[in-house]
Amino acid sequence: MTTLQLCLVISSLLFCIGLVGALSRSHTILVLLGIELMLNAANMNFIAFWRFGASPTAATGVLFAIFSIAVAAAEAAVGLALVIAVYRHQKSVRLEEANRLKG
Amino acid sequence: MNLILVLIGGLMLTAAAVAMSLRNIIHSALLLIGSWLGVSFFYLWAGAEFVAFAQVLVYVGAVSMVVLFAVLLTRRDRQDVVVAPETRTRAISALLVGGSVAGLLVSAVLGTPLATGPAETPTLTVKDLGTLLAGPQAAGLLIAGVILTVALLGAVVLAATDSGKEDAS
Amino acid sequence: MQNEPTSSAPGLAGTPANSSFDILHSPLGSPQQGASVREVNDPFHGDLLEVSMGPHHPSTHGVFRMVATLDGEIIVKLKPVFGYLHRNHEKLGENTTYLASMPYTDRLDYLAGMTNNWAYALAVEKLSGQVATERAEYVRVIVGEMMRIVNHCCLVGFLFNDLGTSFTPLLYAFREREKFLDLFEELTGTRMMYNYQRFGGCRVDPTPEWLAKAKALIDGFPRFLDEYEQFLTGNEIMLARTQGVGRLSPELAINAGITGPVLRATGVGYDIRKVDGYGVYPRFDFRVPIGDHGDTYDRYMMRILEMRESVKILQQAFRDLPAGPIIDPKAKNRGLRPKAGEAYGRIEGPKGEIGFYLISDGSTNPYRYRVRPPSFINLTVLEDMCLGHSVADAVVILGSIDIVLGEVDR
Amino acid sequence: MTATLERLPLLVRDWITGFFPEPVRWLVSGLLAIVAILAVFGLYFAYLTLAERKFLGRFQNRPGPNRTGPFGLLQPFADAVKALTKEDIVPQAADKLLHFLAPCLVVAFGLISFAVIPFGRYLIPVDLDAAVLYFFAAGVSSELALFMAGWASHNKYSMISAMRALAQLISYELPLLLAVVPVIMLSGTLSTSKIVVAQGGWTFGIIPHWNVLTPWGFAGFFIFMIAAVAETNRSPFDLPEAESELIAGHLTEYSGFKYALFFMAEYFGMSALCGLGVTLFLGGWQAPIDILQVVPSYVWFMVKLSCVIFCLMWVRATLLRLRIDQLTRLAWKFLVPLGLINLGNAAFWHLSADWSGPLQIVRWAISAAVIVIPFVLIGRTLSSGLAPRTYRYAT
Repeated sequence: MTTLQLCLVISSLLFCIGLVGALSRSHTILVLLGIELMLNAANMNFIAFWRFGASPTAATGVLFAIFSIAVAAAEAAVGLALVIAVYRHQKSVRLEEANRLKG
Repeated sequence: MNLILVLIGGLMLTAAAVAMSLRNIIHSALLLIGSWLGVSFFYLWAGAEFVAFAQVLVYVGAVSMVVLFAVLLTRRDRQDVVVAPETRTRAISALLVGGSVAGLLVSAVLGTPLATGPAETPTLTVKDLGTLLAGPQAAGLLIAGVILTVALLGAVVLAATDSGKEDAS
Repeated sequence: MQNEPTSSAPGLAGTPANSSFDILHSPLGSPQQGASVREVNDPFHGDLLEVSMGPHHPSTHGVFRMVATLDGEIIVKLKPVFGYLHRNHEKLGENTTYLASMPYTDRLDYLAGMTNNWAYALAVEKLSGQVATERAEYVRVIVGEMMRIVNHCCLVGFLFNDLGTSFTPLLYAFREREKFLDLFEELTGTRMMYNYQRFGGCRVDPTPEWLAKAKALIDGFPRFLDEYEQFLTGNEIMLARTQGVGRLSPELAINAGITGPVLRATGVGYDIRKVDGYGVYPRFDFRVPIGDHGDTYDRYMMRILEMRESVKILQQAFRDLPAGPIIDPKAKNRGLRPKAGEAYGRIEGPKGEIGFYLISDGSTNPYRYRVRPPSFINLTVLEDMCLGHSVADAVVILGSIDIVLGEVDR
Repeated sequence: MTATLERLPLLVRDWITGFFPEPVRWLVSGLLAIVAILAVFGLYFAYLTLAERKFLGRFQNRPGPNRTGPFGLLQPFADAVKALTKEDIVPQAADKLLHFLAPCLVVAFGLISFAVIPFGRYLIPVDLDAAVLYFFAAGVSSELALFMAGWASHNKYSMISAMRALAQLISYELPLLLAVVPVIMLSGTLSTSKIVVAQGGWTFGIIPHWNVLTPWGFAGFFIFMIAAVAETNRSPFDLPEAESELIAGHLTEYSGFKYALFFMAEYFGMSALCGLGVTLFLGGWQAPIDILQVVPSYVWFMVKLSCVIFCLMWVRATLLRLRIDQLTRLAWKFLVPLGLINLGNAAFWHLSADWSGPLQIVRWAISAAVIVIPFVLIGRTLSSGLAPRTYRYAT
């Protein structure tokens, strides 16, 4: 197993932990955190390929990771604002109960 | 070399797995911050200094704060941060899906012959990154800026109290 | 200008007895209690947090407790709880002779013992028909106005401490207060528990040296005030923290029986020194400052301006102090048996109207002895002033009312 | 002689590492740096507490601690003994693990920020390429520890304090970063050592080229210091532990040594942030006048650091505490807009770098106007409606 493959295995496992979390939990914030984990796992791949990939001189991997972190920040802000808005209407943070679009 | 990687990976994965199975959300969030720190250690190990610090700044400094705030704002009393356990069917099915995806991904990674480059760390200074971001990638930078601004505005609009309507609901 | 009193009547959330009953039977923060509060106050959205501020909280000026219900940091309900320092003062007064009650009155408002003495002496003098000598009346004005300055120094210093300074303004104010306390010690023998007034006069005559020292101190005092105001009155954080905070409407203030600087800050020009004209006050030229907004800033400024007026009164008193006996030689203090009847003596204390109501049945002890404590009555509007403000403001508002728990609980 | 003094710490390090075989020398020298920081700043912290108490005492017309040792010089050690021997009380309902972790983490985060501060010409523990970013990454974590402390105590005051700590962090991180960005922009680097080098040199041998002596640098330093006071939770922004409102905030349920750790962390954080301020704006270890370079650079750094910290003590002795809404309003409506304007100002300064002669005066005037006018205007709107009043007298 090369180092690159080891990196990729770790990131895949992290992705799956995030996936299991997002699927199994019903607390909205935990689901969001699971999705954040999956995003992080994807980011790890960019860096891993940049570091061990075929052409490390191209900084695309790092740049992509930076953009992806920026987007993740935006996603977290909007997601949690949504959680608060939903909570205000439904008085609950359980996903199953947030099944109406109309408050 | 790989030992360090395995250690970092182990820390990160354990923290994430435990976080996802805990019932106390505050503990979950704090453990996840540990996991994010693990990811930034990985970046440091891989030589991507800037990304590592950006990761800490954004995830530990900003996202975690917003998460903790959201947890505190969406609870009625202290006991509320301990959530009820999920149903068994749900947990089992999620584990099955996650396990199968994991198996699929790992076997795919191990089965694919991946081209690897030179062993030494590629040098990428902050200055290089800045030149890249301001030059060839300027469009991306601008778009990211616009996305962040829009997200900020959207978040404010979503979370702001509409005091007028509140009495009706 | 004024906000309307929101919910509870000025009569206030429960007598002390009721409040303590509530505390004993509902452990704070228990889910049931929280739930009931939420139901009671459901017009407020969001989740409420009930915080018990006190009895051992650094900013409650003693063992006072506020049960505050918070929405975020905003107070939606506040219940003052008194009684932790109850000493049975009034019952003691009924079981001791008239003179023996005099030292106890020092312990009411222990930051302003002299004015308590004076009000009590006035009540007994009315009851027994005695009159203080001319010189004693002037000395009473001197020590009373000095007491007012001492009390206001304390208040202003503690108010700034509540506003979050690290003791600096407090210690500046206390430096001045120490000088006055030294003078009081020289005159009466104690720094805070004076036992100075007697029926028909005062206990000891101030020496000319004492008077010279006191006059020098008073002449220098405006300089301290100028310095203090220059540093603090115009400070932007001070303005932002106090202006518009804790407004009290004149209607509510009058209905609730508020007196003293807290009342005058709302714009009501009621000062017993002018209204009753007790003692020799009509002979002095002084003004009564009044505020327009009734907020914390006005209450602070009332104290500062009153200190300046006190200085004016004191200078006139030193100038006009007549010679003569300090106490009427025929005055009866020991074994005093006033004729059956009743009397109410009140003066304008530093905190408001301090009054003593006495009923005599002809024996050596009063049949009924009742105190009208300004701190306690001013405290009754605390909730109305605090509603809609944050926890930080509640502390400041409480500080600006100027309470002394010895007087609130008696 | 001067050169020897300047290199003295390095010589000592080389002498000690000389006892060890070649392969572990890097490890030993790294450990030495850690030990040196712990020792120097541990002692500095101890005497900072004494100095603060002494200064506060002088500001308040009292002598301050003077009973332990000559002039109270042994007071910090007496305090340490007292803190160590006190009973450690953990509330029964507390989240025991977090309650224990919080003080440890807060000190750890406070200490790791020291790694990138250049203490002298040759004294920088780790010369990172992205040092400024590292510093902020380390700094944001400490507020998280405050949240943990507040949450774990299971006390309502601590809970409110934890919320305040978060709100304060989110509000003041932005102006802090905005104040730093112009420096990075004009130095063209994120490395703290290079930023200090870029501020070297003197005009006529007496006017140093420090960032604080330019209009944008002065404004940046001003914003930076206000935000730094808020970041380190010091008066007048000490809302998380506001003793007159929240008793001691997140510290309410801490006692003994854990309390001392928080105290230590506060001073470490303050030293580190002020150290960064000195590095970015006050020329770091550079001497103020050319001929004063005979004094070793690390001495200059510590002198400047102590001066800045003294100013913070002065502020603490003087000002009132803000309310939480006023605090966040100050950040979002005053410091952030000013920081953004200052960013543009720095860009102008950069673009007009080759102006000379009378144009130099024009450059200064424009740059000063760009920052002073918004300062006055925004300041006026913020404090509108607030003014000392005149009073009537009853007739």
